[in-house]
Amino acid sequence: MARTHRPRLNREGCKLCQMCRYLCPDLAIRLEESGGFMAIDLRYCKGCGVCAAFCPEGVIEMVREDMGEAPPKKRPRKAVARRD
Amino acid sequence: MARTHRPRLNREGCKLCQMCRYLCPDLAIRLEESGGFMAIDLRYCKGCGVCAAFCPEGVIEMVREDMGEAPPKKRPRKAVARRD
Amino acid sequence: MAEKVQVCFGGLGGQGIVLMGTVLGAAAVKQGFWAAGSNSYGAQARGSACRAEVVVSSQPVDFPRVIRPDLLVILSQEAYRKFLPELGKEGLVIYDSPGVKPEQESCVVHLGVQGTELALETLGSAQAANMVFLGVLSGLTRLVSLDSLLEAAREGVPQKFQDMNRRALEKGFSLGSEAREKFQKQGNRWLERFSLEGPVSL
Amino acid sequence: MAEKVQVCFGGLGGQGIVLMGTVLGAAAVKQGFWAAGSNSYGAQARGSACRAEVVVSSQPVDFPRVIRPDLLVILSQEAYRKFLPELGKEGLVIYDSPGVKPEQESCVVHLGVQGTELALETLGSAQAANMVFLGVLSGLTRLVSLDSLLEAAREGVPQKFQDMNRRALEKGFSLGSEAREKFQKQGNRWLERFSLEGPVSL
Amino acid sequence: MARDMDAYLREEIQSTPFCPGCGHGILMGAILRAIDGLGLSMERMLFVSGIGCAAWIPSPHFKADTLHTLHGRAVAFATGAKLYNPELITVVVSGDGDLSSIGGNHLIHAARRNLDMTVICANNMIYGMTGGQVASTTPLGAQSSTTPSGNQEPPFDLCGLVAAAGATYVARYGVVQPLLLQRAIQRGLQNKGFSFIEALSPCPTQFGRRNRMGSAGEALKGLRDSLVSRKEASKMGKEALQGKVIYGEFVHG
Amino acid sequence: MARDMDAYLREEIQSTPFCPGCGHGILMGAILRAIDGLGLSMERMLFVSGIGCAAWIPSPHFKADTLHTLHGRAVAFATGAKLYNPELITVVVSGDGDLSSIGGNHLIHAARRNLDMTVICANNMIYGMTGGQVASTTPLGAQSSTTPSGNQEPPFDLCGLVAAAGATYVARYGVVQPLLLQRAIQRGLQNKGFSFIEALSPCPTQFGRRNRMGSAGEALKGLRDSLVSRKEASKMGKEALQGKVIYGEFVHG
Amino acid sequence: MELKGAELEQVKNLLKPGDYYLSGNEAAAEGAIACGCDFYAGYPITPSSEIMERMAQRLPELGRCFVQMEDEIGSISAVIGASWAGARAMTATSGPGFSLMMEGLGYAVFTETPLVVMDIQRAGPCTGQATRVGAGDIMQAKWGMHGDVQVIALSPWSVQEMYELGIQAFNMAEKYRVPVVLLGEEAIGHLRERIRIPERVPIIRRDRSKDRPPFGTEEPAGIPPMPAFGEGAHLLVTGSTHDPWGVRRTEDPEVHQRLVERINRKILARREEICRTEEYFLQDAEEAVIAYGFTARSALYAVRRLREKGRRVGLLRLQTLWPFPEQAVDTLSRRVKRILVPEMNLGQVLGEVQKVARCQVQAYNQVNGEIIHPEAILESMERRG
Amino acid sequence: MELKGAELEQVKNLLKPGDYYLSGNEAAAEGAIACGCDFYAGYPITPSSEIMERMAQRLPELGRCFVQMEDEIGSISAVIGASWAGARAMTATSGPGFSLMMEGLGYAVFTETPLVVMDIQRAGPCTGQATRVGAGDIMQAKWGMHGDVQVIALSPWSVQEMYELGIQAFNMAEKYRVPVVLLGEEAIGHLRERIRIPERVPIIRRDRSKDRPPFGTEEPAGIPPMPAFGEGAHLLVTGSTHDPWGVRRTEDPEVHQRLVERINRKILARREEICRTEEYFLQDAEEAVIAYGFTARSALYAVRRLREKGRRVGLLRLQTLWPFPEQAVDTLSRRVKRILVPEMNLGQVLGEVQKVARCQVQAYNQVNGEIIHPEAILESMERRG
Ligand SMILES: Cc1ncc(C[n+]2csc(CCOP(=O)(O)OP(=O)(O)O)c2C)c(N)n1
Ligand SMILES: Cc1ncc(C[n+]2csc(CCOP(=O)(O)OP(=O)(O)O)c2C)c(N)n1
Ligand code: SF4
Ligand code: SF4
Ligand code: SF4
Ligand code: SF4
Ligand code: SF4
Ligand code: SF4
Ligand SMILES: [Mg+2]
Ligand SMILES: [Mg+2]
Repeated sequence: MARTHRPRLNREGCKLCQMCRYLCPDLAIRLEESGGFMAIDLRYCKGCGVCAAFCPEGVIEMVREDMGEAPPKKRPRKAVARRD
Repeated sequence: MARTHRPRLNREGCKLCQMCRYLCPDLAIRLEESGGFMAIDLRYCKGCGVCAAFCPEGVIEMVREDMGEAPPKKRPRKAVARRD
Repeated sequence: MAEKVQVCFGGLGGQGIVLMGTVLGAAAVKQGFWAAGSNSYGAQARGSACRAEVVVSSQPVDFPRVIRPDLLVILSQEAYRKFLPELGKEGLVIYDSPGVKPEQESCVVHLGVQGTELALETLGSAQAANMVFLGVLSGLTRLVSLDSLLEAAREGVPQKFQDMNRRALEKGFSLGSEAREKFQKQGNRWLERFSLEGPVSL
Repeated sequence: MAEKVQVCFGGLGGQGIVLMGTVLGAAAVKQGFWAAGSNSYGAQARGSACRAEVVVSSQPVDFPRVIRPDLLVILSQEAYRKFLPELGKEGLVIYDSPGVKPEQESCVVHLGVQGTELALETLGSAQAANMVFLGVLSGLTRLVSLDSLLEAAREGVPQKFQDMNRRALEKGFSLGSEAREKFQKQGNRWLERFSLEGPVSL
Repeated sequence: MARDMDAYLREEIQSTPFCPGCGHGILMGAILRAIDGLGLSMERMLFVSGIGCAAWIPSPHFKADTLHTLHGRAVAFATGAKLYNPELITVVVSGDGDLSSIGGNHLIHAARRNLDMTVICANNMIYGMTGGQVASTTPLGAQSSTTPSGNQEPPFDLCGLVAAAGATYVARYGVVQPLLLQRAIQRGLQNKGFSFIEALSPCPTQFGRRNRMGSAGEALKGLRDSLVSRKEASKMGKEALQGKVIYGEFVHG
Repeated sequence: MARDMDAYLREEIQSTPFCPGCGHGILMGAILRAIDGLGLSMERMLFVSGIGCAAWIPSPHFKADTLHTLHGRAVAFATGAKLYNPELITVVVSGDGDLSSIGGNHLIHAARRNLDMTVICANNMIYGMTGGQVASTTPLGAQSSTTPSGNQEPPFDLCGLVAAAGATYVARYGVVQPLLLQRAIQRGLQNKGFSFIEALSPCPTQFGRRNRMGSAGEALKGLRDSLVSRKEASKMGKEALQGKVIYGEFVHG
Repeated sequence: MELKGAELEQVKNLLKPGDYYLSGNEAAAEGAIACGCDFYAGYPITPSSEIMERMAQRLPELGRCFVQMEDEIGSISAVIGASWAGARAMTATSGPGFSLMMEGLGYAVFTETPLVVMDIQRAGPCTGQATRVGAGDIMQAKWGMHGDVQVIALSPWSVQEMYELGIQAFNMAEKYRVPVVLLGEEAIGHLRERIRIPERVPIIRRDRSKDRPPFGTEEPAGIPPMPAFGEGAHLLVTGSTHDPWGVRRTEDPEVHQRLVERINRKILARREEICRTEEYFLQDAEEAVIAYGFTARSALYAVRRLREKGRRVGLLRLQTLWPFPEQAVDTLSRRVKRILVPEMNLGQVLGEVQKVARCQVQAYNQVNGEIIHPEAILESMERRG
Repeated sequence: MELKGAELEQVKNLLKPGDYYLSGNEAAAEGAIACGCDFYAGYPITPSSEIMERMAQRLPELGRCFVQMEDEIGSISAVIGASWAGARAMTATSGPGFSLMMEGLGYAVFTETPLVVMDIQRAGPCTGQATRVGAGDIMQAKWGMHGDVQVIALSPWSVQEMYELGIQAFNMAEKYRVPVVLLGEEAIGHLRERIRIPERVPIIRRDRSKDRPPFGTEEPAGIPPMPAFGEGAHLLVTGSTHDPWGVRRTEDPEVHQRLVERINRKILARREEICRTEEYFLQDAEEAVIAYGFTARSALYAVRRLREKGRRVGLLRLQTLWPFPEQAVDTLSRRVKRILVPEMNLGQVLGEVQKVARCQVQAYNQVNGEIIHPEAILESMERRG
């Protein structure tokens, strides 16, 4: 299934606890040290919603992918087959 | 190695504790219920000396096989090879 | 009337592409046709390209894979790009609109259906889009009947989805039928290519 | 002088039959001969028949098994019965007396040696009988020298057995030598069959 | 922008093959953070895995030597590599099925030998890769594609088993306890001997779906709510422990 | 005259292939006496064994169905037979190497399933049949044909391992405790579930000889003197337990 | 297969007769069930898992026995144990699991244990491409075990045949007391087709007599009877060399020679009875294709097209791969000028054809995880025509 | 084997040069040690255990690595792991253990892992007669794995050759990045003979370059370099289909085809370089024996006796069994009228000879746990003469 939702992080309420970072299964969230904020790289995000579910401050929201808007250019995905 | 010693059980001192029977690795010792004595069937005995070593009364003695005397007729031994 | 119709379904893993193939094949068998189907394997749960194909025939199927599809049902742009070149010159494409943007409408007949939106809006789940498209296929081509599709779609599916599937198939069927009428009014007889002679009895 | 002598050792598992073969072969190699040996396998620890064979040759050994033994060294009655028929007409049997009772002394030359008793009595262990017999073999036939036997018997054997083995070999050698003299006095030249030409150098 | 922990990842491999929300991805991050935390050089590390979704955690993602072996054999392959070159910091990362079902024998024997390696078991209580068949870790009663009426066989207590076999560091945490999990991995790496870390790592696709666990986030929350510490557990009755999973360090230095 | 327990033995097989004084012969008697004690019918019994000297205890001696399988696979063969015909009283008799080295995985999984079978492990702490190689039960420091400088690997505590895997009856006795051993086998047979009995069964030929244990009788006496009960052991310090073996029932109903 | 003798029965099918749209794997499972399979032990592996999953559903429903084992070695072991307990037992797997089963399979041959292994082949070697197709285990099925053994191996080319050979595999296993390997391919296992489920299926049951020895016969190619555990037969089953009653005889040359020869001869002497092939357009053919499995579907399609173009070409389709149908190949090779052997491997059946063929033999090999397209065969024939 | 190139070295022997009286198994172990074997993982099994026992003694003495694993699957796995860590690694086993190694061996072929397996054959099938001789694993060595693979298999006929092929096995494994199987036989493994230990032995070491991809080459039959773990190469080793750098590519047909073809071609293209045979009395021969292993000793003896009787018979002795020395057999079969293939199995090399031979081919098969006596070959030749 293509990604149907994406996380939107509201930097306002973020306490930088990093829970979202630790629990993101795709290493898509970093602590941007320079700016002191959490950054989500949507090229890696699969839209699983785990970050949103676990943010203690509730500042991550899953929003529907706008079907029209072009998705962020993905880096090439390796072709991999299940079921070895 | 062919059997070099055989057990000799002195019925006199035997207390019928049956330890020899339980420990004989070749099931060569029985309690002869009729007569109330321990009987060693030398056809099965391999002369290991375990019965003698463990008899609490010390009434089993290992004696050298008389090289001359014909050994008790053995039942046919199955040919078996080690080392599967 | 054709002896054999070759159908390909294309989309993304998770869109129910494989199920479309299975239901179409099973429906065909219920009507006494022969059918053979294969699909790409193992990618179901992820977002990569997924394909299912079915050969429906009024006789036993000799070679069970699609050699050149007569009919494409396309639910993603990637699938469109990948599978369109395979289609025969006189082929037909049914695609999900507006998700899929047709590119070479000129060469083959295209029918855009807002299946996903329709499923989401009237049935409450994008998951039902596949059944909408099967309904469209049936309404438009009459390759298999709505009844056999309904029956096939019921099997092995949990109760709670059965009703949704039925409605999706019916909805699709009526959309397909409308289109069929339109085409027929235009005097188009090529639709007959997609319906089969009666099954041979063995 | 022979080019090749084929020796078989027979007895029961536990009598050290296999070791006799190994020591004879190793001794032969030390003297520059070629040797090849095999033995029955896996029965060592139990009372069943055991056999070892060695081919000693002044040239590389083509076929490494004994085809017809020239010389038997027999430590049990069962082995006697089993292996005697294989022996060549002009063969020689060295056997353990009185444990083994020869049966067809007529056809081949028999030499009875009270090896086990001797080992038990003068060396304190029946285990040394095998070395006594190797000594006899050497003293009688001169197939290999006492020195090379002594050297071969030392290798890979724990210190505590080395001394016993040496004494057993020496004892046997002198017994064998006595017998050799006796035979030679009788004008018997067939003993030469059991000593080899010098090794070919390659 | 970039991925988190990018320095430890191969540039040419940009996406994991895991389903959205797969616990294995979370574990992947915890492993890398543990290495980072200890300041270990990836040049000295060898990652060995078997076959399964979990076996894809290190291979091909980690920028180190990775050995993707046969189903069940990761620990035995690792044994050879480690014994030959003791300098290699040897980490096995694989699934519950791989390590404890087909691979159970190598696991207990390596634990017995107390070989200096760290085995991280990504336990999703199912065979994820092959389509959700029952595993030797599947809870009683759970649905799987080979237990249509619910699993009838008791699961292993993996930590108990490996401890009984001889391991010298044994711990269990859920991926929802990322910092505890990371610490356990670090302690395992530091232990000179056989370390076993069981990471409870939900599979939303094959286990969650069948067992009505809801979305990935819900499944992870379910896991979080089922966890009780050794200490808490020691105070709870058998009844109360029903459906709970005990976390903590079971064997340590 | 006749052999002891003759009614349970095949007439056509008159001699065991064991070396004089082999513990496996003693165990053989204990098993038959346990069956006799419970009054079980041999017609309903199935004996399964692997490969090794110990695997020859039931096959071909016992007058019942005997299945002499592959090295390490006895428990898995038994699993199939038992599941198909639950009427069969299924007893696995095999060696330490067979059951816990190559066969370790089947052993722990059958224990996990708590299948109704009794596994009797004749533990001589060595590979007897193949010539005295080290086993996963060989004590630290012991001599074997593959540890010329003494065994460096810690041995399994088999009872602990199998208990951790899920067995519901677990006991260990030496063959020098014939009546306790017989009782344990009887309790194992009566337990409706997976029972594991470890019988310490010295091998004078391959273990005893190499480790200067003296004659068979002396080796058995050595074993007797090393045994301490669970109760005694609980009162002893680590030091005092050095070289001792704990006997008793570790898991029971 | 000739289904005669007292052991043959017709039993009512458990699935409602009629037409179904099933996958090959589902059909194979149904065939097994129809033929009385009452024990399944297995371990999941793509692309065979659907067999197991269907069994997990269906067998308990029917009151029969299903178990998922800890690995493939455990699976084949449990299957053998169950078979001796009286079961009609099977397992299914693919290459890596099949490799692990070699020791157990050899045990089954040597102890003459009836059982069925379905090996749904994928693209090897090794883990290779797990979801894709190959036919690389043909030689392994016969030669993967140490020592000299015989098995029967069947190659289905349709979903209908997955069903029918699923039945036949059991019947042959029971009749000849031998493991039967169904050498499926991913492309057939995952193919869905219309299949017809018959009213009744033939069942051959093993001879369970206790009066004759279970491991030996007078005739050098005989098949002894096989009682089950628990029937008072005091069975002695062993994978060591054994006499007709099962007593280990590990030092007797004659016993070994006789046993090894018999387990080989009992199959080879029945080669003609066992082997099944099909001929298409061969009457007047000057050249032929020999093919099996999915490739035979492609080949038949290609042959039809070539016939349309006037080429006198035909197809010999092998349904039995082991014992190899030497007779049919030999006969064909005397009639045609050349034979093409297309295979999804680097030439396995090819070698067997070469051993017997008296004409030119050519190969078309493809190992890319895909089926051989009819076009490729067509082209190959035309190029070399 | 041609030992050329930069990788070749002569190293001083670790055993004092001179003549020894060793068993074949001891000699094989010494050969391995002389050739730098520095890792042994194994599991005991008759009749191979003496190899392991000697290794257990000798390797630690030399500061090298020895481990007894929990089973044969563990052994082959550890050997592969060690090889990638840079070891010259080996294991030894016999039939049942060899069967268990099939999956691992396939992994080694597919990942191009150099290693040596010594399979000292005993009388199979199954547990068979464990202490007795057979040669029933010949076909298994090549075909026991699923999918299409190549290995090199060598057949020693003397204790001296157990030593020499023990050396060569390692050199070939390293040179071609392939598992090499030494197909010994109990009768050679347990035979004691005089052997000569040379001053120096040739050693070929693998190419450890990091600049080229470790799993692919431009040439279709190329052998890529193989760095070791811990050298900073960031190796990606996998038994799934992979590209030249080791990245899994499990859905790409071309990558699979290219890889599978290369691992086969790299051996087959070097068939002539790898294969070694010996000819005895073949110049003017009208009939020939083709034999290997111990049987070749018997055959040579028989041939000499027949020559004495004036028969124009010769012997082709195969030292390499896989890849099969087709060329030598083909050439011979054009020169003689008939070929006899005596084997301690039911005809394994026979089939390979049949595939290529252009003359009459006859078999002499014995599977009784004993060596084939020269007399038997003599008789067979005379009977059919
Ligand atoms: C010998 C063998 N048997 C079976 C398989 C099929 N197989 C691949 S992965 C897998 C299970 C993986 O389960 P687990 O280790 O728990 O990993 P997960 O996918 O759940 O993370 C199986 C059975 C195989 N590749 N090889
Ligand atoms: C697959 C396989 N590997 C190895 C062997 C060789 N083998 C036979 S018995 C045995 C060990 C037996 O040890 P154990 O089970 O402890 O029995 P014991 O002889 O000590 O009673 C081994 C390794 C074999 N037969 N099969
Ligand atoms: S939605 Fe999932 S993948 Fe995306 S950033 Fe959040 S946790 Fe990561
Ligand atoms: S979990 Fe929420 S509060 Fe914590 S860092 Fe992430 S966004 Fe901020
Ligand atoms: S000596 Fe040994 S075998 Fe003989 S009776 Fe005594 S215990 Fe039994
Ligand atoms: S052990 Fe001694 S006292 Fe006891 S029964 Fe035997 S002989 Fe008698
Ligand atoms: S199937 Fe399960 S374990 Fe595998 S990637 Fe998907 S969620 Fe993760
Ligand atoms: S070798 Fe050991 S275990 Fe085997 S029979 Fe002899 S004493 Fe018993
Ligand atoms: Mg899992
Ligand atoms: Mg043991």
